[in-house]
Amino acid sequence: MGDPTTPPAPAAATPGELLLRGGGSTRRVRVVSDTVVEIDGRRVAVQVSPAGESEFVVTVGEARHAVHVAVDGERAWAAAAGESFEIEPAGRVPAHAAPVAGPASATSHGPASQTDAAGAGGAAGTRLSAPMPATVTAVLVGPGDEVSAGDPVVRLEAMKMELVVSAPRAGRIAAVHCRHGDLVQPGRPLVALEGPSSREPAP
Amino acid sequence: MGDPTTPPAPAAATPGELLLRGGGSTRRVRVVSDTVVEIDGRRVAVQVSPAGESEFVVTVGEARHAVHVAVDGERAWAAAAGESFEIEPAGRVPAHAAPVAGPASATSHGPASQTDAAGAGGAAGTRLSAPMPATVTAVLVGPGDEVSAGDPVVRLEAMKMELVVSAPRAGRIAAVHCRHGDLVQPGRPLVALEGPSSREPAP
Amino acid sequence: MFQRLLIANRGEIAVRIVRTCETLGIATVAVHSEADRNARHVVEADAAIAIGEAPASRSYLSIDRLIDAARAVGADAVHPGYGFLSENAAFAAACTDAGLTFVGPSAEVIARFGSKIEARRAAREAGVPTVPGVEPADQSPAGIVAAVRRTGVPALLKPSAGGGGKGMRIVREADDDAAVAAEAAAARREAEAAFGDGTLYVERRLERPRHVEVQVAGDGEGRVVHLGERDCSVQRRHQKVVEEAPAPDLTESTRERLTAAAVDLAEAARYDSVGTVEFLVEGAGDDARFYFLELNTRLQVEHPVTELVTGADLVAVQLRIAAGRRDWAPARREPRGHAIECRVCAEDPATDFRPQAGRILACREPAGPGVRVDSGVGPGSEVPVHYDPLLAKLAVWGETRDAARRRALSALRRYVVLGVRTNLSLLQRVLEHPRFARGAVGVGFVDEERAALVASGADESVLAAVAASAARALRQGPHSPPPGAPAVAAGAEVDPWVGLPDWRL
Amino acid sequence: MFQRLLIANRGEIAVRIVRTCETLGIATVAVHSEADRNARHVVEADAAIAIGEAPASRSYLSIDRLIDAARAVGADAVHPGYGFLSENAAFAAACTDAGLTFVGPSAEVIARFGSKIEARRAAREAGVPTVPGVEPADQSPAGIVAAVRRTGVPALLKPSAGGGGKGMRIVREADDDAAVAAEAAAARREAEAAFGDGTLYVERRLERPRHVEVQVAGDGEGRVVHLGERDCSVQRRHQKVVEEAPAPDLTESTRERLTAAAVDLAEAARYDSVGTVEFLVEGAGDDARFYFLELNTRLQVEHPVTELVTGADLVAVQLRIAAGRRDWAPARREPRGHAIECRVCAEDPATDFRPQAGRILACREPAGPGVRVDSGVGPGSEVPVHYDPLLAKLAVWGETRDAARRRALSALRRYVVLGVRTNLSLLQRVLEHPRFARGAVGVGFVDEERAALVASGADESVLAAVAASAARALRQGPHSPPPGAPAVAAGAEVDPWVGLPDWRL
Repeated sequence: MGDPTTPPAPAAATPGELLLRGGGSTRRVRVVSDTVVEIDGRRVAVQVSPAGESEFVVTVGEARHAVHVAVDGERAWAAAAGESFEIEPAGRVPAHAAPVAGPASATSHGPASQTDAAGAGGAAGTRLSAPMPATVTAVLVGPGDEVSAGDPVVRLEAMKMELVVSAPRAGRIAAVHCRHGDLVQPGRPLVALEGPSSREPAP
Repeated sequence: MGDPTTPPAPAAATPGELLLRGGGSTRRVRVVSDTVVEIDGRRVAVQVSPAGESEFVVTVGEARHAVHVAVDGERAWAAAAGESFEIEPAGRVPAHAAPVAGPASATSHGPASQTDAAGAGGAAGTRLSAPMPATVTAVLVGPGDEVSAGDPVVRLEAMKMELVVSAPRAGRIAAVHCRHGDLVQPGRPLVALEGPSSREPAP
Repeated sequence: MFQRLLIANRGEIAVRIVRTCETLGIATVAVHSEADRNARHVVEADAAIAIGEAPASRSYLSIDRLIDAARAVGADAVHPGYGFLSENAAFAAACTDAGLTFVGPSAEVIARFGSKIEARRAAREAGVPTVPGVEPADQSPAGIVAAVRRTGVPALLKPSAGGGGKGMRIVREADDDAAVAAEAAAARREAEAAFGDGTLYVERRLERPRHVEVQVAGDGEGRVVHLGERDCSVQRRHQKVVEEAPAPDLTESTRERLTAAAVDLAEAARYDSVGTVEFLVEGAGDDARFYFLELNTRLQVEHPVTELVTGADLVAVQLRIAAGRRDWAPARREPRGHAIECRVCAEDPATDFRPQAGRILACREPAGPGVRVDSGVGPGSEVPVHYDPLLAKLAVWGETRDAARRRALSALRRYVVLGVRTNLSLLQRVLEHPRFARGAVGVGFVDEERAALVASGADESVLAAVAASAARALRQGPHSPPPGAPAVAAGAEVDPWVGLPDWRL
Repeated sequence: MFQRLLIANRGEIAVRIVRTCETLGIATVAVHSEADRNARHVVEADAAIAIGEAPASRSYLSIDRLIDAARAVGADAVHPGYGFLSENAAFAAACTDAGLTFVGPSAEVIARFGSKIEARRAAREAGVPTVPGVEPADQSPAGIVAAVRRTGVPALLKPSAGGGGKGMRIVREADDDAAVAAEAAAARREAEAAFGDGTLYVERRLERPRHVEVQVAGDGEGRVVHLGERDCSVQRRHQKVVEEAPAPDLTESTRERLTAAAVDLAEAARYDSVGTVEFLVEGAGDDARFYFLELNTRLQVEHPVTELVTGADLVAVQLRIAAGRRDWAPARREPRGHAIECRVCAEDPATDFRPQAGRILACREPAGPGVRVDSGVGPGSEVPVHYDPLLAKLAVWGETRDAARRRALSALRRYVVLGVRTNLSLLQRVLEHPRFARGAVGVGFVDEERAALVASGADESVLAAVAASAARALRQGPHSPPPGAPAVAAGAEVDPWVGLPDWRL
């Protein structure tokens, strides 16, 4: 588990802990009971009343918020005070919720790469996967190619926009998992990168 | 089962038969398959495509309708072409869906009585029940009172409007089930009427 | 301007008042009965306070509880909305006594125009013609019967304290004393239930008049402006159901006489808020006659049509006047284009517009160019049995009356409310009706055309589509799988692209 | 007028065109790709026809398939919307050849203004100033590099065939040939993908200009009117995100010079539809300078703000001109009040506005006074990966700019889209930003203030409320029981009325 961009896995999934992703950051909130939640170690009293379909009115101290919630499997989406959040139980960090890695791209559209440690066995490699549903418009590397950090490896098009998936570090292309024209879904592996890592591999 | 205002019970609930209530009338439609329905003995080809949440686009010959559906237990509500319908399997005629009985009221707000055959045992009586959620503002009869068809028996108030429940036929008040101030729900019995019926009682 | 406004009302008007306060930076506090704990207006306001049990007499009509609530939340002003206590002088006075600004006219003005006798006297003094009528000093059945004889039939029995058509009864036979007394008793009960005052007023009923009203606003210092007129002739149970601005088929000279009469009356009264002068109009052309009906000292349900054609925000105007602001008058008042409002009510036109209660299972409100919906409900809302059945108002704007009419029809056709019966279909029949499409109709229109208006517009293909969809939804249970999920597509059109387009009507 | 209109587009603009057709009595036919089989515009139109696979090149950009579809359904006219083939002269010509009326200018006018060179020439001939720039005859990387050197940096590389900011790239270093060539290659690929034509135009980039455009309409016989201007300076990725009308902080004399220049150009071109003349404005006061940018020969995304202040229905104007009606000109054109539009997009501002795809689980669009939503989605809609991420447009009207701004904020706060990330929060940060609140901002505004605009507005109390609600909803599963159901109330406020009001903040 040596990829520098993968956040450390939580020690153990605490029941009642939720990750709230919104506005570019992810916060961890522990729901202690129906009327208490804990944020950054501070306990906050809440009062939740249902109101309409999938809607709640929540009183938190002096503030009062209308919250809309939609449940999608084990995840939920919610909106309150004009802000939206994706919510999931802590301890479950899917590929597409991990922070985006890699050096800033030189183009105006920023980095598009998405990396995670490859395989359940913890092989000392990095898998670059699709950050969103997209079409592969160019595969710029082949198996065995050496790449430097920042080198473009795959070009994607999504919603008329070009996204460049770049190598997050130097290494060698172990495998290419996509080809020109593929429609790829989020998390779908595009290429596997192996070779020297900038950090010690995990035991 | 001799109440003249109760529609004859269907011989047997035909699977796939639905009652559609809307615009003051109730129609019976048989859903033969996913692509065929039968109205008044005539078969009509339909093509149903889902579109959005609880919404369908249905093609019927040259016409095409967006249909919104909401399911509520064994009943459903649906809207299409600006019209709304309450839908339930045929063979199940709940009290509040039966046609309204009784002579037209002399007041401007029309008849408010709601009758159905009393009890599961088929006693030769008629139960007058609340047509909608309402507050009882006056009970105008007592047990043993003789009433004529059209006589007011209970006065209700709902949404600031006065509703008069009248006797659908002549008879004797067998029992009074409500009192002044009661908040009554639809179908809740108000009074039971017994005595000579204008039709032969059911065997 | 105010810091915190208590909204002493519920439903769509409470939500609508919240909207204006959001743009003015005024915090809002909703009040709610037990039946409205989860209601839309409670969710939309910045804060909410419970004020009592479901019956309005123990919540929305309780002056004491409302004043207590306003004090408890630290409100500096109270907006009464329409209905409930909005035209109750005692409530306005109680607010003032409690140090709260009542957003409406002074208690004196409310009291004067709340009395039909006083209102008619004021109109006559201002030179505005009135309909023959009387509030009998003897309010016994015999007194009402005698008054009907004096006024002549057809006559209207109306709550003296009321407005909005509630509790109104028509008497056509002056000689049937028992029938007149029965109607009077019923009218009195409804008046008491709705306004807490059973006093009746007896008025000569004009035959086939139009209901035209003028929106006025004044600052109590004699400055009065009008914002044009509205036609509200489409009524059921003496209550408006479709309204429009400007009034169709009024000649310019009649419009000028009418608005001038309204301004004269408001000026004479030193009217000090937003209000509406209602008239009945008989005849057409430049010699149309009009009669003062009443001056409603509150926001009107149908105020959005005036807002759509003038651009004024009438709630903002009310708040500015109440706050003593000099800049209260809307910048523009001349109408542009045409607006039509349809009241969407939980009622069943097929059973004489009987109000409906229940839970709204699904609710899709139309939107888009020229379409405004002021709604007090949403998916999952409960419609309680205790209050007015108005759910929402659809108000549309168009460059011409016919453009507005067609736009309203298009919006009504896609307006979905499931779970309670509504008048949505009837509203479409009204707007499609040739008499309405042609122009002005009289107040008897709905009664005269009832059969056509109550009819369903659904043909066999609609029934077939509804049955097929409902069968599928019932089989799937309360919640459909996502569209496009493979299981659902079975039997539906899944033709791949095969060169020639797949033509779906 | 037309009998049946094929709408050669998708999303909110296809729905919006349906709305106008409903008021004009024109039957509409939607087209759809495989990805859009259940899309909103397919549901809203009177009929729908499949035209191909998900990639736009094989459906919405396929002239042959669209013409085949129009013939198959018996359409007599085709509306192209914006984007896709709306500014493609070959499509307009193909419609005409097939006997269909193309709702837009003639192919000749489209071709002339579709060429940046021709458009600039036309502007110069009409006496309208232009920004220095060139379409290099040599379109090779070397040719583009040379053109950048000639024009000077900063320079913009733009698709000659395009519009709407798609495929635009900034070059700041004229000396880094490789970097310029790389940008040119990327711009060319995007241009080809979006417009089917990779030709690039190189233009000098003005520093901190405002984007102001004038809405014009003409009948091809030399009669041209303008409907005022719009300010569209709030842009991200060179695409507009917030627009308003009128443009703030323009002096009356600058506004007159600007609109006169637009009318001059359209008159000289014998312009024959609705169109928009875009300018960059530098400086303030009466001596502000403006430069012609382009003439968009189609309906603009942001046309609703013009509709809100003038009352005109621009789609109706397009249809009337296309149908050869003499009465095409809107009755009123002078602006009243102020309008602001916010584009609601499926994109993630936190990751450089990356477009998002997925299923919309819940969707609540705001409504009420002064609020208009033009939407292409609803609950359950799929947002495909293949097309523009615009979901809907919120357009609000207010008596003043600040009233409109506050109303837009209030509407955005209650706008709920769950299931895909959107820019709703960013739009609120834009409208709240002191620079935007003060008045006109330049086109660099979003980039300059990005950190503040991308920040979440959620404090700890919002996080706590969201976590508590989500926990409850996750426990209950995908569908909550009805509100007020006894099981739900456990732990929530259930205080009975006990004399003193139950104060809930």
